[in-house]
Amino acid sequence: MKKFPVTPYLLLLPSMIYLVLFFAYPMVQSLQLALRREGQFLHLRAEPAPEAAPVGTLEMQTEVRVLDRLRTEEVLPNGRTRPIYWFQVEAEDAAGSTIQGWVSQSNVFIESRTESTTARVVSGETTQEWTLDFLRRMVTDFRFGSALGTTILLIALILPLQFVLAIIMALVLQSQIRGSTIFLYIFTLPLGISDLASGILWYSIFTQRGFLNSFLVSTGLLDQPFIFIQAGNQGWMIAAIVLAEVWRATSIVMVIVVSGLQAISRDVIEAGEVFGANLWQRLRYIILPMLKPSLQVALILRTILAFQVFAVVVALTGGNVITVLANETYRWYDPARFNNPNVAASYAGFIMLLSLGISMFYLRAVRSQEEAEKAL
Amino acid sequence: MTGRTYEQSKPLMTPAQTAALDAQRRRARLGHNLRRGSIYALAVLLAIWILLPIWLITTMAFSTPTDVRAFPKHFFPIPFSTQTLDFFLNTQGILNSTLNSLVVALLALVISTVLAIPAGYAIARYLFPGRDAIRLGILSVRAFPIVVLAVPLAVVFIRLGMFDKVHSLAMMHAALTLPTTILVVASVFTSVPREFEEAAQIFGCTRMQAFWRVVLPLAVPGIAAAAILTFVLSWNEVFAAILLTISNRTLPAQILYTLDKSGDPFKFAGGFFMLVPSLIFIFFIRRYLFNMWGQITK
Amino acid sequence: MKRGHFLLLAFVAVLLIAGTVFAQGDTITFLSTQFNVVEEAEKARAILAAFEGGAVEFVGSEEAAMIDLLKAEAQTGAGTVDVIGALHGTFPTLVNEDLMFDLTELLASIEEGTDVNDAFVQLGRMGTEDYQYYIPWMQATYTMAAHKDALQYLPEGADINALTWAQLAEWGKAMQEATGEPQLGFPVKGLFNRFLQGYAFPSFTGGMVTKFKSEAAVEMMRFLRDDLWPYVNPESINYDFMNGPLLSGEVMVAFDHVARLKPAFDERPQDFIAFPTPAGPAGRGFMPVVVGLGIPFTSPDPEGAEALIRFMLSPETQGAVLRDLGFYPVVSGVDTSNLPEGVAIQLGAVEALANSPDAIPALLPVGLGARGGEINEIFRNAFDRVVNKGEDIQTVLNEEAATLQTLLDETGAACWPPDAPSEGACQVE
Amino acid sequence: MAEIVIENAVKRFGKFVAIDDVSLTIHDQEFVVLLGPSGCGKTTLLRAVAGLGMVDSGRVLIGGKDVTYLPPKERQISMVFQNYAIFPHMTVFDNIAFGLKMRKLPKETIRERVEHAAKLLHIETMLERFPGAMSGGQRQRVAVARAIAYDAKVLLMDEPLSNLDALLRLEMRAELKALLARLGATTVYVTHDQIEALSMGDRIAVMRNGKILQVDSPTRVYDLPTNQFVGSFIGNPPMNFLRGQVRRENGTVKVKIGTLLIAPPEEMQAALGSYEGRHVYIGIRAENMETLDRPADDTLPVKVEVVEPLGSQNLLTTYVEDNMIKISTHPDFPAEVGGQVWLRFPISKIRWIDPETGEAITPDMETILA
Repeated sequence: MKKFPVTPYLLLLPSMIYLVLFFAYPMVQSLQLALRREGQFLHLRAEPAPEAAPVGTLEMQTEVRVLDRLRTEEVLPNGRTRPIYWFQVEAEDAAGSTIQGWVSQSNVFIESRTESTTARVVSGETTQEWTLDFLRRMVTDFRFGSALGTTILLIALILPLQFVLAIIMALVLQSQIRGSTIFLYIFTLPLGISDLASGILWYSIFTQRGFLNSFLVSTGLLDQPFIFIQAGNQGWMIAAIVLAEVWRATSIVMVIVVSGLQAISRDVIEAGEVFGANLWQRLRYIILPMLKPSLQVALILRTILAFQVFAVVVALTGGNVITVLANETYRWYDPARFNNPNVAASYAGFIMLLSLGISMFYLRAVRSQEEAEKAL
Repeated sequence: MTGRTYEQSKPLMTPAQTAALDAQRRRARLGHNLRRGSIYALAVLLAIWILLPIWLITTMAFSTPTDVRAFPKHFFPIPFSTQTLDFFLNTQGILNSTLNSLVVALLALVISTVLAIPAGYAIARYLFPGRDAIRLGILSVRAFPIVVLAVPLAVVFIRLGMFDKVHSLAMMHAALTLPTTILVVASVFTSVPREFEEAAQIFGCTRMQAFWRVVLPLAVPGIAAAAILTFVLSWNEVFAAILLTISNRTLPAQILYTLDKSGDPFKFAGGFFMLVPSLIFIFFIRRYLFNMWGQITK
Repeated sequence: MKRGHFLLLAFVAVLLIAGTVFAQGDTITFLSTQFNVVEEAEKARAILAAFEGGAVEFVGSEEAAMIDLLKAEAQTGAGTVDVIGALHGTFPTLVNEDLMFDLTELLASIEEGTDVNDAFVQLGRMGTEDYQYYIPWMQATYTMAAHKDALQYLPEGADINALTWAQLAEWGKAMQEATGEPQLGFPVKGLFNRFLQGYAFPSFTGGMVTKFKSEAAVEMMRFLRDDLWPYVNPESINYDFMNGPLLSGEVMVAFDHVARLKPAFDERPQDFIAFPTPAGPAGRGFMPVVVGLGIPFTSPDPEGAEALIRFMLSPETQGAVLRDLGFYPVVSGVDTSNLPEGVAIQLGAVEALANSPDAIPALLPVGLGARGGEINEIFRNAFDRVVNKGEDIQTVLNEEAATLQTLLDETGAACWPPDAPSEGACQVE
Repeated sequence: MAEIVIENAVKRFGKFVAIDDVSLTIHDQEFVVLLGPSGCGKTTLLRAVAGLGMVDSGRVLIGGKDVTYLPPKERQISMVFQNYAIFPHMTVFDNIAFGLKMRKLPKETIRERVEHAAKLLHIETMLERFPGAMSGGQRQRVAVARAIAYDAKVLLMDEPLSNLDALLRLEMRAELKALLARLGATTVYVTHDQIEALSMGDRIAVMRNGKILQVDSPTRVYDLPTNQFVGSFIGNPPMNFLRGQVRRENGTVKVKIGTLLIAPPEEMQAALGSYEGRHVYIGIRAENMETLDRPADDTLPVKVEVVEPLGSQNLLTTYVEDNMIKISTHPDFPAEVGGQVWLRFPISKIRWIDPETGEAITPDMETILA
């Protein structure tokens, strides 16, 4: 009987624990956020103590009558004392019956702790319930459609350009011209540039007082600067984003393509040359088919990453008129804006599903083509 | 005849034939040179396409704030001035956040590399049930937007009392880069011939010693390249950084945070400053990039 | 890569890590949602350097990050933040979470020497009678700024200190016709929601949320879309801060927060003038912004915190804040005689605005708690859909009003000025 | 007509000179083998003919057309690569048809030609298979079929058999030779295997360090190497080279090896005379010496160190002074390790070599003519 290999699992264990702790667990948690709502209710207590038995339940915003109050003090670590009030209150619960009990000051809004006779319930224990509300809110948001559309449009415009450019770059490098190591360095430069920095770079070009307008005006091609970034003509904004993204993210595709090219034996390409294939035919019939696995990896990687890019969009266009899914995720998450992690989580889940779906599609599309060839 | 027997033959031709041949030859040579030349031109064109925006932002970073706002803009940093960059660098928070960025990136590098070495070795050298599933799983985690991951992570960190700490952000970044690092390190180990390791074992090493004395030294350059890649990723990562830290911001987080609240001179100087380290790091690892990806795509 | 490089990197790593661990000092930590703009934070730190009660670490923060941090510190019981500085609108959440000391006694001791604006003190009680959640720190608002070259195109008979929105539109048209470029600028990427909440809606409808879908609101949206926006620089969608476009000459007339216009006045006071925001049919809507100082229960050094607040409220410090940061005092006795030219220009516009007979002060939304940001998005969305996407005005306002109502109901927020006070949740009419 | 003419070709890779001023003419329908150790420039030369690496100077003509700077597709050539270079993503049929498709020939013609080529190589049953699942020998056949189907005037083969195992190589060698003879294409065949070269080529060009040392028929290359290198590279065992001293006795030039005095033939007298008092090498093949088991006139006694029975012959390793001599003898020849044998050198089989240059010493033409 074969011994079950323990060593590899032991070696993988630390990484796996780490990834579960910092990736899988938060991921499941946040996916849950998309489908779970926190409700709030307040337990009235039999005694003025947090652990006392609950005697009834009130909903948020219920008005309560204050019957009695109890003041205690807590000494804080910094030496100060902090007064803590418990109020004995009376109110009508959701069923309409009048109930009485104690609540802590932190759960009610009260104008004066010492004098007021009414208060309003503002916080309490949380419950969780399953809900589709957040998904619904995402789908019905007026930006959802345009964000999805723009994201797909950008991917559809950027990816082909990137792949063509990356393949050209890779072929140029492969042709082993003089100084190709310098070109190699230059072509891979954008690899380490964040989408934020890239956004700033291209903002300096496309803004009204930017380099492009400086060039056009100082050469006399335009009398006055043209405003590329404007709601009226979104084509220019799309073009600017496409350029910035093609500029930034082509190098990773190129690196993958070059690695793929290196794996193709030189003989095979030369054979194509000998048997009469011109450059285009060699590319079409030999190089590209043999690069298929590399291109597939690059395609999946780029698509996944393209769904997550938004700093370029925000830095270049403000992110309001033109928006993408990742930007919407942030808009809903951003504490200064919607501050709604639930809808943000819906967006995140949606992006993940789209990414995985498209990756599956790529994989299947490519495989079925090979199977078709074999079946011939 | 026993002399040299190979023929120094030239076809006998009339002068007209020779002339025709020469013309033919010139045409062919022109075509050949044209082909080489156009490849060269293409390379230069592509290089300009990559370098131009970098040059322009550099121009901005080394002009006075007044020149930065001027129109039409200069395409060269004349008059040369470090005023804009100085202002950026002297802004409180920038030096601190640069230091934070360095610490975070280095910590992330250490954590992710230390974890990835055994994992990568396991994937490279052992065949075990679930190996492909693990490879696939590792890749697919990258499909989840960090945006939302940060929310529950922040909760976890707060619960652990690790919120707004440099090392907690480093742990997050390590988690983000770990999948890629594992795969890259695995490919590096795959490229170290198994025979070396076996030879070491034959000559008296334990498997551990063989790994430590033979495999690891051979893999160090590749692993270092992977580590630098982690560094660059962490250096550029902005989302988790801005959500997980408040007072201990990293550089990109600090820049993003102040970006929409500051003028163009600050923006451009910041863009330039963020760019520089990546230029340096890519220089160090440029040759390893292809090996790394070549292995992964197989 | 040589092995040496790798070792070197590792060595540097160890050094850096060691460095940060030991670099903790004993200071008063001041966490503020204000002055997190780079230039402003610099100046704030300079002012704080004059505080004699100890070293102050001034940390800029986003609102929600501040709330999260305070909550987290309350849970663990071990705090780092001594003083917070935040907008009035930030405090409801902190109040709900019961995180802040009662500063009634501190305020009383401050008022022994200096008179603090009573209206703001009242706001600081957050609707209670006997609990001072924050002590007002400073105030600000939004005004207009214009390059002097623009004045020649001002419509005939228009008084720049009593402009109407219609006149602004006319002015914009005249400038565009003369220069060939749109010369009005709004910070659409920045604090634009404040323009809608505090200026557009109140000026045309007299209210902020109650009249959200009224006929007057429809007329306002139509005005924005048809009369004003054609003359607004389209790159406004990418403007955060209007001083940049003013300084670079992209626009000649702009609307923004005084602090965000300030650099233009500081840099070229001779070129720019400030003037009150225009008035609409219902009056001159404007939004005073109040910033308060509070002490969380978890403060490691409450005495230091109190001393710092006392310092911040002194007329000298208030004067310095006005001079250097363009935020206006909340105490009496501040010397305004020797102000820099730019600050004086802006102060003039702010006073003209507050004292104009048709002024309608509109407060920041109150009582929305953690969902305070959502109302901003509702106003922005309404504008975006009408002006940028060209949707039907009434439909958009009806739909967004429904969302707004849900928000108000769920948070139980009562109406706030300029809307009349309400019993229970505020209702959109 | 597909004569290949290479004139003064030079190719450098950095400082390394891969082809050093090579000129060579390959006649129409001729089968020329480029033979030499690895790194001698033979593959580089082949690639220069193919157009896969342009020469730095000099020219290449194919069929009278200067193709020096033309890309491969315009040269009317076909090629079999060392690693076969068959396209892994195409079926065998598509591989063979590739070049024809590039020429945009009609479908029917392509099918006919592919099937014909496949039949010649006995792979007609594998046309729909992918190369991935095929053995080395089968792939090799596909590569040859592809080259043949392309039907070019010139066929270039870069060590086509080197990746096959010994038995298969032997089998394929004969088959290939027959096939190529039938096709009648001008063929340039690169190999480092001298047996392959001797058995297949019409002529062999022996290369070393970027230079062609000798171009000749296999027999001449074998029997009459023009220098020491060719002699030692070709043949197994390699040619023996014995150090002898040139002296003049009685007016005639003689060469002394050990105790033996050899008298060179008449036509060599003048040429060898200039070496008087110096050494020359006497090159002689192992099978060309007469081996005796007892002393006789004009024989050289040598001591047997090793005896290697090879079946059809015995190979003796012997020494005289510090010269090692390999001798092949009839299997029945009595030789024992430690014993002595006597060698006789037939003068007509001797090559005289200048020890300094390694070049064969050739007779003075004037003497011969006189």
